[in-house]
Amino acid sequence: MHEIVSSVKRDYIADLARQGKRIDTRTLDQFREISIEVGPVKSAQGSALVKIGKTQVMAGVKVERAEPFADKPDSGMLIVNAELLPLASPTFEPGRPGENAIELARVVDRGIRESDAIDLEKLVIKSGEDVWAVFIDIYVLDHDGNLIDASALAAMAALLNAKPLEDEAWTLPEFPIQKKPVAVTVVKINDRLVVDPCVDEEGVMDARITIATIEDGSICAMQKGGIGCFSREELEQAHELARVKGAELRAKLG
Amino acid sequence: MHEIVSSVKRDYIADLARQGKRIDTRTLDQFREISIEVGPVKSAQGSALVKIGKTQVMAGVKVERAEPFADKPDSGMLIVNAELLPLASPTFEPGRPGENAIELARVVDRGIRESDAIDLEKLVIKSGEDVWAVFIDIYVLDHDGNLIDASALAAMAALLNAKPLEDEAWTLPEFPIQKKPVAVTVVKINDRLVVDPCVDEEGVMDARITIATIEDGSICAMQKGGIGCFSREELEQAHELARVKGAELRAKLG
Amino acid sequence: MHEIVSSVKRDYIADLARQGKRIDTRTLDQFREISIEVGPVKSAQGSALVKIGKTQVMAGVKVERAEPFADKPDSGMLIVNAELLPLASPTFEPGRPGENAIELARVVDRGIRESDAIDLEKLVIKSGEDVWAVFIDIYVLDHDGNLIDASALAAMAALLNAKPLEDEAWTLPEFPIQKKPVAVTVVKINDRLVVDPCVDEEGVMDARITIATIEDGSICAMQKGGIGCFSREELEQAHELARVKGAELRAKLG
Amino acid sequence: MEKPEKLIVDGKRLDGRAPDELRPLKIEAGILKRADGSASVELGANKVLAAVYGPREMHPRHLQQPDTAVLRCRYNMAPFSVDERKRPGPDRRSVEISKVTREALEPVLFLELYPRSAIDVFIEVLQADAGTRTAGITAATVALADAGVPMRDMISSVAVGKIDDTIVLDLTKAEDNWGTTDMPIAMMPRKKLITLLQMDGHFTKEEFEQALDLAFKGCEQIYGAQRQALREKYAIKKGE
Amino acid sequence: MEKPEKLIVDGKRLDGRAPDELRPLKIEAGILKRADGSASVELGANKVLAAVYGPREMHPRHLQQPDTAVLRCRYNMAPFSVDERKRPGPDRRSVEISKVTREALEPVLFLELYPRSAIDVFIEVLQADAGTRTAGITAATVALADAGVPMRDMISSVAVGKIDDTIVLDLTKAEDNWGTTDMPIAMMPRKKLITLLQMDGHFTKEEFEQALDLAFKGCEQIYGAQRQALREKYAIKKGE
Amino acid sequence: MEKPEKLIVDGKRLDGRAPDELRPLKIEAGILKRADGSASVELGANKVLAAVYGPREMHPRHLQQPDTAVLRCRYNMAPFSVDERKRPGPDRRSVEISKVTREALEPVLFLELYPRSAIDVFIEVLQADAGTRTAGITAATVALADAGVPMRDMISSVAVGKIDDTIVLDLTKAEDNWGTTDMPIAMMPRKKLITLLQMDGHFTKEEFEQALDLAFKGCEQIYGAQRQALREKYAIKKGE
Repeated sequence: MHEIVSSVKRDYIADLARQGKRIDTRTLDQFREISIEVGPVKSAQGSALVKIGKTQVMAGVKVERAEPFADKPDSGMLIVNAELLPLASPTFEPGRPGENAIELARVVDRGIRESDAIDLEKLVIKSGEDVWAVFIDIYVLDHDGNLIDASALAAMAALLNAKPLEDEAWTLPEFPIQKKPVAVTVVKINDRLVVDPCVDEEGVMDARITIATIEDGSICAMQKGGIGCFSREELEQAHELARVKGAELRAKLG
Repeated sequence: MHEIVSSVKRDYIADLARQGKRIDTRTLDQFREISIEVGPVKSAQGSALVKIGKTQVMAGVKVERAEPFADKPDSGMLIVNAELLPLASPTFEPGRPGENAIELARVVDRGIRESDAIDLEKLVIKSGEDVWAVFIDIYVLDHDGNLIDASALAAMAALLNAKPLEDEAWTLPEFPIQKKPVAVTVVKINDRLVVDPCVDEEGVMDARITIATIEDGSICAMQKGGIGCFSREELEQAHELARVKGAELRAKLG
Repeated sequence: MHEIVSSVKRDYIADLARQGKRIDTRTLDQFREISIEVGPVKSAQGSALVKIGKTQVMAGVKVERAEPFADKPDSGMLIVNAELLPLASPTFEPGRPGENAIELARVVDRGIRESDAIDLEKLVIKSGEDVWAVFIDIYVLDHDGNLIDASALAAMAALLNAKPLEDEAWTLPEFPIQKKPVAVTVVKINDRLVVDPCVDEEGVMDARITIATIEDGSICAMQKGGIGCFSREELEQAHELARVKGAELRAKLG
Repeated sequence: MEKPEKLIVDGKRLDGRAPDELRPLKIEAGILKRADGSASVELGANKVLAAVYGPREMHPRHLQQPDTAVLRCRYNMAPFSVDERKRPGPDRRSVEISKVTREALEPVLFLELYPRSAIDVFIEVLQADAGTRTAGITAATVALADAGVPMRDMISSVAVGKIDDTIVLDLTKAEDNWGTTDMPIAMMPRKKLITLLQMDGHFTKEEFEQALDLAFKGCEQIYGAQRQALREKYAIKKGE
Repeated sequence: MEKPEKLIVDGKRLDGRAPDELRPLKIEAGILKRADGSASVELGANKVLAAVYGPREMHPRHLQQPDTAVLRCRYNMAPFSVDERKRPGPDRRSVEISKVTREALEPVLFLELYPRSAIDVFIEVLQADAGTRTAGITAATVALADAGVPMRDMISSVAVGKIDDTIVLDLTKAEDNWGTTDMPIAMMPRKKLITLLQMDGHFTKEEFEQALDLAFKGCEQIYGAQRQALREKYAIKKGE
Repeated sequence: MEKPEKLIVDGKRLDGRAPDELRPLKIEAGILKRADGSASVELGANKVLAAVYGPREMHPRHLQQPDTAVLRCRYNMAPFSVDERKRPGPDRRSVEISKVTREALEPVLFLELYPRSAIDVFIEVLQADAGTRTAGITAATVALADAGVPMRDMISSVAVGKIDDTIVLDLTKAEDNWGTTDMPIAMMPRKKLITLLQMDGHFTKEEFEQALDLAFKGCEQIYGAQRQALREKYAIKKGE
């Protein structure tokens, strides 16, 4: 997912970071402009198009009847899938999801699942036999960095946009959403912590940590990535950034 | 599907075409010798081996019980599959069907499906639950050009050869065949329209158009292929060729 | 499965064979030290770790309910799968089983199946609807030659170790094992027949023949491999070796 | 949705259009940052994106052609673009559409200018309501122009068909499902040369000719919208 | 079909053959235009084709061997060749048969003559009635000869087995299903060297030796038919 | 197994451990002949093997990097390692674990020393009881050392979590299933730098800090056992 950056630009970005600056004049703890368009796709039960700067991610929610897992007879199902579409970046290739797309989907999945964002128990039609399966398909359209935060935001916005099904087995008045988890990814560049990296910053970073939080600032999921490492103090700073920035992102969900 | 032809041969074939001639002395609107052997494979419900010149294509029909598509509860199923076997050409490779094999199968499928050649409604055992699925497997054994016409002819001959199943759920006295669609492919070489191209002619052609017709000469399916283009007049000429030549091919089906 | 051996070592091994000797001082009809650890894996119904010299193969038995094959309504099912794990040899690559892994699994399968080692008829819960499927997974951990014999031995030891399921549908007091087939592989090196080849000997051999026998010395399965050939006399000698050595191996099963 | 008794009542189609009328059409060029060229097409309820990468070095290398670029096209539908969720990944239909799309576009490209290169066209259907392959070709052409790939002519594409024995332009999904005939077509609008033609259903000779008439007319309109989209992109750029 | 009480009655098998009798056998060489060599074998109800391409340049290149050609074999069954339609594509059985087929043929080839090359053998089963792998090897050998690939000897192949405690030649599917033992074998008919041997079922030492006797006899007949097919092809060619 | 009412009773967990207590741990180095380095880890009911091949020539070649070695990791579970047989082959979970394992190990390696090479780490879970990814990383590190691959520091790995509102070390499967939070972690034990961190469940800020405390303590113990295993291997070798 991390693209090659020329060594001149690499040094430039790293030097800026040391000075607390960035190539697009943001501060280290500043997100790019964020927009959320809800409901752009009518063929989905719910959908959203999220832009963070030039990064564009669409998410669509579809609901289907399914047999529940044997060990979870009284729970609906959540399936998150992500596609790094080849139109989104010269480095994405057609074909089955690779490890980056799988990790992206699984990190978004865990944020939603572990916070109980969806009340899956309400999605049971008949215990052990028939439940609703909620598919969230994440479609990365333009990759200018920070895909995890954009994808998590798009997924949550699409869920909040989701309308009850027109199906006689669907008896809920609305989609049973009970939490709004939000993911914030913090990257480490030249020993400085930076939020919302653009694609060039990702090419320079040592490591990243994604922290998903819920309304009260507590953590529901984390994922470290990249081939660098974090000290304990850095992790604690990252959590603080995730708490503060997460609240900003959550406010955009309405 | 189109093989590389040396530039000398390419020029020779193109020059001949301009003069209305062909490398095997045929006229532009003349097919090679056609033979249809019906029933060569006893393990199939119906089968046929079609030869057009040196091109050999076998088709086999198998029938199995299946659950109908949810949106077509009162219809049997038609599945056409084509294999460009690696023994048929030095350019065919083992493995899953590529785009040429898939296109071949889908063009044959459309000719049969869209003409209602099989009365699929008669293949219902129990509405919405249990129907007959008709598999037509097209097996290309020797590729000397014009595989679409040979395959469509083999598929239709195999269907006409198909015998009722020995199964208590099969209540029809015979296979419900009601039309005989036939495909004719016209290729454009050096601005001349030519039927039944051999493999070298295919290597030289600009584009091809396949037109499937039924008994009354009306069209049930078309497919343009190749990286050239057709003018409107050429399409109309091609349709006339398809009508006339299609009647000749249909006569061979008996 | 056969690895490249330097030409010096190749000549050395071949010369030794002609003199009736081997690189590790064994006689031509001598196995390396054999150990069988039963029950190393508690998550399996039965398991075994077999070492023949430095070769290590683990086998695990799992039992699941399944629908029987349509043509065998009154028989449980046996499924043998083998993985040539990439940790076992520099020549093994991750990915789906290749022809060597498939052949290994199928040869072990035939020895067990054709000797009726498992009384599959006892594994029927309800005729035509519900039977027990016995999965034997062969896991090659360290490849120092003679994988077939080690795998067959591990599979049989795991079956003998298998405990009745804790499931109300499982009514047998014990696993219905009724025979102990054992495979012995004989390779031909420089026209001499040799048992239990190490990996270097396999790299030098002309051909191999695996002969699985049961208690009375009769044959239940055979498989020739490699690109050499055997004379009739060699086959008969190989059978005699398989009978004698097979009895030794079977004694280790207890 | 049940099949309606008639698809055309008083000369109007289910959505109120005349037989020779296109659905509302919106084309935008240059909508993606990373792609070398891009475009979106909205045609009625269809939403389609196209992106172009290249000419760029061909990978894997053994597919390089010493005397020409290779055009590669991928048509793909989003799982949420249709009523029943579509499993991700290519199916037989999308493999065929990718092939005919490539053959529809290639005649206007000068591939011989870029030996050993690849030109990649990626088409994504976000919302589908019949006509996605033609909308994809229309979008891909604008994306190719946006990428600065030289072309002999544009390619404009639309479907025509037959419903209730009437030849109509630009079928909706309902019309495609319950109608008789669907004929997607693509052409060079200036030279009037046809580069894509598929058809299934039933046409007499006369109907086929009527359908071609209507297709030429429809592609003319598509062509106008393509040019307009590129002009707007260019004007904005100049004004920036 | 129900299992019959006996598979041999009055010394005759279900299809009337004696225990040591082959099914009707027909071999034709050179039946395909495009292949470098080809052959068909009909043995009872089996219909098998084999084609040879090569020696030709090996693709992909990283599989080239600097000092030898590589023999590649693919055994494949048509979906319609068996009672229940077989899904296209290789399964575990066909992968194994492809492997032992290659190992059965390779001992008679001079692969070292064609470094960096591939010799491809494709076997297609059009109709199956037990014995398809041996019929495939028999056909492939004729196809190799037809392609002009130099060989040390032919390879002739047939199955033997045990039904009703009798050793028999060339089992049908019914005999294979209800019999005790099946042993496909392939050999160089002149040198009497065995290049393929598989067996499943039950053989005592004595039965194994009897089975080998019968296999040698059967392969002798196969060999005669292979030579005859090549002679006919050659004679026709000369007469053309 | 039914969910128990409580996972901690009188300060003891279901298996009798204190909250900050590791399961019985056994590490062995150099247990495989063919691998360049290998190790086994038994942690409670987990049994995990790791093998290292390399630095060796990278295949396929187009993946070679001119200025560095490439580390490749594969985490895989045996079909018989879990209660319900696992289908062989990678699933999404194992693909993700393979990725984070690679990212956990790579920070201590000097890959730039071996341009164009590959270092392959294969982890096989033979028996699973929660904590297999951390046991795999712990084993892989010992296997890398056994292979003689130079390292800046070791990597020691363990999981911490929350059950019954208590922060605990090294969760069992029962604790993972019925507990609230699982946080696998890996670190350089000398430099106290974290190279793997995943978490799902629920942590307040204070709980997160407590969990980190416990993780540092647990990794210290793991580190001791890793060094001990290598010392034993080395001592035996010297004594041989």
